[in-house]
Amino acid sequence: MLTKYMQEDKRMSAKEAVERFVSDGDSVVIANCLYGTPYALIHEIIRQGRKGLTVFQQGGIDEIDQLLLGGCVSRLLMAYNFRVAGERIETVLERALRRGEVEVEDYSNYTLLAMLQAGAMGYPFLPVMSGIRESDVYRVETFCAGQKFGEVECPFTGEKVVVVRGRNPDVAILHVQRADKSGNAQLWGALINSKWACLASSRIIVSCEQIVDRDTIMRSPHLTIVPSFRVCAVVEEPWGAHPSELLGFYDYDMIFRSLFFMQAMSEEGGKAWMDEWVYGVADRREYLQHYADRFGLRYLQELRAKPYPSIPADYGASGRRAWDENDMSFNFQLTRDEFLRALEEKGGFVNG
Amino acid sequence: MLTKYMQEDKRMSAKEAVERFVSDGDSVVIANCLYGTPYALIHEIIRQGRKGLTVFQQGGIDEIDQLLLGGCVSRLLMAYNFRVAGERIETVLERALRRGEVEVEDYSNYTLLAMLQAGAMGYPFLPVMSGIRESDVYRVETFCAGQKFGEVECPFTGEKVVVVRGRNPDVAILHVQRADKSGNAQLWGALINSKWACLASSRIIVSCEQIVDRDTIMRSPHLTIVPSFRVCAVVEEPWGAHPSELLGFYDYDMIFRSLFFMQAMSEEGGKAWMDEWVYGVADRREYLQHYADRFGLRYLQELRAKPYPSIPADYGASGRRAWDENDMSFNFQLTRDEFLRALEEKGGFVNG
Amino acid sequence: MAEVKYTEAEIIVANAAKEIEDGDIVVIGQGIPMAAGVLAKATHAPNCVILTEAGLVGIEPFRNPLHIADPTCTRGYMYSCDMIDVFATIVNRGLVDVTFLGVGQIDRYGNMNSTVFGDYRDFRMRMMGAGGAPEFFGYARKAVLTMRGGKFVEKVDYVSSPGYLEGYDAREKAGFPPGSGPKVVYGTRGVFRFHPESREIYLAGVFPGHTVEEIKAEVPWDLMVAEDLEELPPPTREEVELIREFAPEIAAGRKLQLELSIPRILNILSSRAP
Amino acid sequence: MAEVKYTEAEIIVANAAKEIEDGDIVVIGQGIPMAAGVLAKATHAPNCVILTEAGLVGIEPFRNPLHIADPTCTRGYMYSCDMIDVFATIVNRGLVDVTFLGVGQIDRYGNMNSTVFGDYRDFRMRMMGAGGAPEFFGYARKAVLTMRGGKFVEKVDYVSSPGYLEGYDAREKAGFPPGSGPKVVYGTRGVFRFHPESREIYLAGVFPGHTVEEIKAEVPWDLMVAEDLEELPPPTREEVELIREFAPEIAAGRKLQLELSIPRILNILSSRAP
Repeated sequence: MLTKYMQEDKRMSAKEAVERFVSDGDSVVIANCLYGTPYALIHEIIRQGRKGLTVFQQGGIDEIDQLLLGGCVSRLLMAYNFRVAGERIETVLERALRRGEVEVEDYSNYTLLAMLQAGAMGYPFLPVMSGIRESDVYRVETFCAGQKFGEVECPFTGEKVVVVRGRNPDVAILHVQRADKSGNAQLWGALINSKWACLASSRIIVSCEQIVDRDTIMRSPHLTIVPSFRVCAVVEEPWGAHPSELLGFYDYDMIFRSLFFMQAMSEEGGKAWMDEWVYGVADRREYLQHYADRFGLRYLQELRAKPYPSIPADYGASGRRAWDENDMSFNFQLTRDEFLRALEEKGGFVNG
Repeated sequence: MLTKYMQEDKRMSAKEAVERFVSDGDSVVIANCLYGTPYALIHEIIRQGRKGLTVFQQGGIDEIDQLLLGGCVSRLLMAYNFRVAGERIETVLERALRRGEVEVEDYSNYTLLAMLQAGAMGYPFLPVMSGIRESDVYRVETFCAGQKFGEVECPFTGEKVVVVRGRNPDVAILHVQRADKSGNAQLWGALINSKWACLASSRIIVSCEQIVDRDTIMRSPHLTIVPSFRVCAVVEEPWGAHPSELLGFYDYDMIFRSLFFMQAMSEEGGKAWMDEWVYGVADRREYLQHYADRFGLRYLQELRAKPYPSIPADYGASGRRAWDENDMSFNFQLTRDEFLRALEEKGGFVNG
Repeated sequence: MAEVKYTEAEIIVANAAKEIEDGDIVVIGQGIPMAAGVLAKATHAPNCVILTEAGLVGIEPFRNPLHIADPTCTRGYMYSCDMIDVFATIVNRGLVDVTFLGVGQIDRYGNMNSTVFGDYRDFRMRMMGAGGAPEFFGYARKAVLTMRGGKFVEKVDYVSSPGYLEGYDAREKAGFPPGSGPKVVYGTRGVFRFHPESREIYLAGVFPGHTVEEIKAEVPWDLMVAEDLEELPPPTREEVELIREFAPEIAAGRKLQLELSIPRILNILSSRAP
Repeated sequence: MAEVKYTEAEIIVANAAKEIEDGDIVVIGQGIPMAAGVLAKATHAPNCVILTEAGLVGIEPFRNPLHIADPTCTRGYMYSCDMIDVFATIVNRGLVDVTFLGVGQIDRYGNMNSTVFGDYRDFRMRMMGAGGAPEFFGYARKAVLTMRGGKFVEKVDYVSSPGYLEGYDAREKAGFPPGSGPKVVYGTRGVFRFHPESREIYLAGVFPGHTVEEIKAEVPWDLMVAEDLEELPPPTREEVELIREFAPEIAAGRKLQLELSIPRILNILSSRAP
C-alpha cells in the first residue's frame, strides 16, 4: 500500500530530499520529458553517488548521459535518447553499454508511458496499440524478458490485444513552475509523462521555481499535476530545470547544452564537464554562481521569459453562506433564532 | 473511423445542432454529471421528439426523468439517478420501467465511465477494480447481457481481472463555460465524466455560456476539455445549464428544481411541467423569458456568480524569433544577408 | 450550563465525525457524510483531505454542498481531476482512509443495497443506484455507514456494495484489500460494529434516550449486543453550532428541512413577476 | 526574375509540405518535418492542426522548436493534453492524417530502424530509439518519411517501426488500419513511393540536377523506377523565404548549422565574465 505524505510543510533542500528519499538500487522515473527536466535533482543524485538505479526514461536529451557519467544507472527502460553526433563519435551511452555498465530495454514512447499509467491506476496491465507486436521493440528483450509485453484475448471481441505490465517506480523526480509547501505541484506547458510518471511512483520529489501560498493553488486547482498527499519533498530551486526550458521562467540554453555535447564526445571531456558542473558545485546556487562567474549572468538573462499570463478561469459562485449577514437563511427564509424555534416547535430536538 | 470536424465556424442554434446531429435510435451520453448539465440541449432533444435513444447516464438529478417524460429513451446505462421522494411516491423512472417503456442496465459510477474511457482511448476493453465481481452490478444483467463485464487473466501476474467493454456513443452533449467558434471547449469545476464521455463519442455537441475569441483559448490551453476537431456543433446558450450550476456563471436553482420534483410526483404534474417549460417554449431564450415572466428575473439574479478568477499560469517565454528586430540571428550571430552569403560561400545552395 | 439540545442528525454527524483522524483522506458524499467531514476538519482533523468522486480534491466547503459535484460552496480546492482519476489513482491505490456511505438496505454481514427494493425486475422501489459505493466500499480502508430511513434485512434484495459477503474471511478471499470493509454503522438510535471474526454486525452503543430493545425490534434477526455497550456522547455545543452554521438543512433532517423550505418555495412559485 | 537559390533541406521541406492538405491533423517532430508543417500552414493548409506527442495540440510555432516538447516557440496552443492522450485518444482513434518521420535505415518494404545499427547487443551505433515512431507509423493514415543521412538496406538491423512487413497485404493481415503505412520518402536527390500491390518502394521522382543512376547507386538492390518519373519542382521564392524566416537552422542543414553556430558558441565559452 502507498505511503501518504500528510505533513503540512515538506520544504527541504535538494540535498536533504535525495538523502532521505533516493536509495541505491531504487527505480527512478524522470517525470519531465524534454521540457522542464529536473536537472537540480538529477545533479544532486549524481553528487550523492547513488548506484544501481533502474531509470525509466521517456525521452532524454543529456540527462541520461550525465547519470551514466556519474555511474548511477545500471538499467534503463528507454524510448528515446537524443544523439547529437554521427556514427564516428561514440556516445556516453554507447561507452557505458560496451563496458557492460548499463543494460537497456527499448520501448516506444507510448508503451513505456502506458506501463506507468497502468501502475498509476493500480492496474496489473493496460492494453496498448497492438501494432507494436510487429516490431523488434516487442520481439527483442533484455532484462525485462518475459515481462516486457503480454497478450490477452478480449472477452468481448475475441481479438488478441497486446498489453504492458503496470510499473511502480520507487521514486519520481519532477520539476514544476510552482508548488505550495505541502507539495501541491502545478505544471503547465508540455505535460508529456509528468502525471503518470509521478502518480505511478511510491515517492515523489518535487522541485519548483517558486513556493507559493496555498491560496494560489486553491484558486487554480486545474493546474495541479500532483496533489500534496503524494509528495514527500518540496525543493524550491530557481532555474532548477536549466538548461532545459520552463514556460513563464526561461527558454532552453542551447549554448550551454552544446558545451556538454562537445565535451561529452570524449571520455575525459565528459568527466571534466561533470567535475566542473556537478561535482565542483555544492548545489544549484553554486552552479548558477559558477555560470555567472564563467560566462557572465547576461547569458542567463537572455533566456528569461517575458510574461504572457493565461486567461483566468472564473471560479466564482454566488458565495452565499447558509446564513447571510442578517443571520437569515436563504433556503428557509428564517433567522437563526426563528430556525431554532421551529426546530423546537416541530419536535426536531431529540432531547427537547 | 471517426469523422473529424474541421470547419472554422461551427456556431449554430440548439435546434439546428440537434436536427443535424441527433437521430432516433442514437446512443447519447450526457457529458456533464450533476454539474453544468446541458439542459438547453436536453430540452431541444425532447422538443424535437427523438425516440429510442440509448442513454449513458453517470449521475442524474432530473434530466433523465425529463427525457423519459418526453418519451425519448428506450435504454439506460445508469449508475445513479437522484430520487427525491420515499417509497410511496412513484418516480418517473419507476413508471416508465413498469410500463416497459425503458430498460435499465445498472453500473457503478466507475465501471460506467471506464467503458467510455476505453472507448475514448480506442481500446476494446479496460480493467476495472475487480471487487465489483461480488456485487449484483456484475451478476444481474439486462440488455447488456453477455457484454456487461468480462474477465481476463493478467499475463504477468496470473490474476483474474474484471474488464469492461469499450463503448462509443453516437453523440455526446456537453455544456461548458466558454468555447471558440470552431469548438475548442473549456470547462472548469467538477470534471467528472466530461473528457471521457466526449472523447468516446462520434459526435460532440457543445453548448457554452460564451463564445470567446480564439486567442482566449490559445492562451489557456490547459482548460480545453475537447479540441475543436472533435466537435461538430457549437451553441452559444447563456444559462444553458440552468437549473444546475456552473462556476463563474451561476449557482444551482434549488427552488426551480423543487418545482419539477413536486410536479413530477404525479403523471399529470410531470406532463404539465413539460408542457410549460419544454414544449411551451421554442428555445432557451423563451424559457428564460418565461422564467422572468413567471417569477421575476430577480430569482435568477440571486443565483449569479461573483467573480473569483483563477491565478493565471504564465505561458511566457523569451519570445525570441529566429531573426531579431535588427534582422540578426541569435543562434548564428549573423544578419540575414550575412547568413545568405555564408550559405552561398559554404556551398549550401544546391543550385548555386 | 444547560444541556445542549440536538437533533437526530446532529448526534449522528458529531459521532461520525470522530471516525476521521487527522491526516485522513476522506471520500465523501452529500448530506450527513459531508457535514461529518466538514465538522471533523473544523475541529480535530484540520489536515484531513476531503474529496468527492467528481474530481474535487481537497475541498473546504463553506456551505452544505447539494451534491458531490457542487463546487459553488468552496473557495477553490487543491486538485481538479476527474472521476476516473479518483477511482483509479486514489481509491484503487489504497489511499482512501475513510469513506462515508448512506444505507438503503443492509444485512448482517454489511452487504448493502442502494439499487432496488424487491425483485430486480418486478421491483417495489428503485433507489438511486450503486453510484460510487461499490468501489469506495470495496477499496477504502474504513467504511463508515450512516442510516436514517435505511433497513436491516436478512438478505438484501440486490447487492450494490459487497460488505463481508457470507462473513468470516469471505471478503478477503474474494480479493478485497485486507482490512477493508464496513467498520461501523450509525443509526438514529445507536451504533453498530462488526465482530472481528464472524464479521456479523452487533450493537456496540446506544444514543442517549434509546434502549437496546427499541433497536433490536428494528432488526429482523436476533441482533448480537456488545457486553460493554457504550453510551454515545451527545454532541457538544461547539459541534452543534458548527453543524448549524454550515448545514442547517442537515441539522434539521430531511423531513423538517422540507417542511421549513416549502413555505418559501410555494411563496416564490405562486408569486407573479411584477 | 532569377531562379531562386535553395538548399538541400529547402527542396525537401517545400515538397514535403505539399503532403499536408488543408484540414489535416498532422503529428510532427522537430527539424524538417516541423518546418514542412509550418510551411504548409502558412501557405496552402491554414486549417491543418499540428500536434506533437508531448501533448501540444494546435501549436503555431513562430520559431523552429528545438524538440517536440518545446512550447517556448508558440504563443499558446489550443489544447494541452499528455502523451497518453495523444496516442490513445487521437492516434489510436484514427484521427491522424499525416505523420512525418525521419529515416535511419529503411528496407524495400518501408520497414524502419531508428534504434540500432549492427547487432542489437554488439552494435555499431545506437540511434535515438523508437520514440513515438512505431505508433505514428502504425496508425496514421499517411506516413511521410524524410531521409538525410539515412540508408536503404536489404534488411533493417532492428525493426523500430513496421512498414509493409514482407510486402503485399502483410501489413493489413497484421492488423494495422487499412490504408495506413508509409506513402512517400523524400531523400536528398529524389522521392520514393510504394507500389500499390507489392508495396515495394520505387523511385517516383528526382530533384532538379540529380539522376536516376546516382540514386540507384545508393540502393543495395535493383530499385524499381517509375515509368512516368516526375521531376520535382524547386521551391518557390515565397517558400524559401518562409522557411528561412521561421527556421534558418533547418534551411542551412545540420552540417552548415553547426559550422555557423560554432563561432558564437566558442566565443561565449571562451569568454570570461567581466
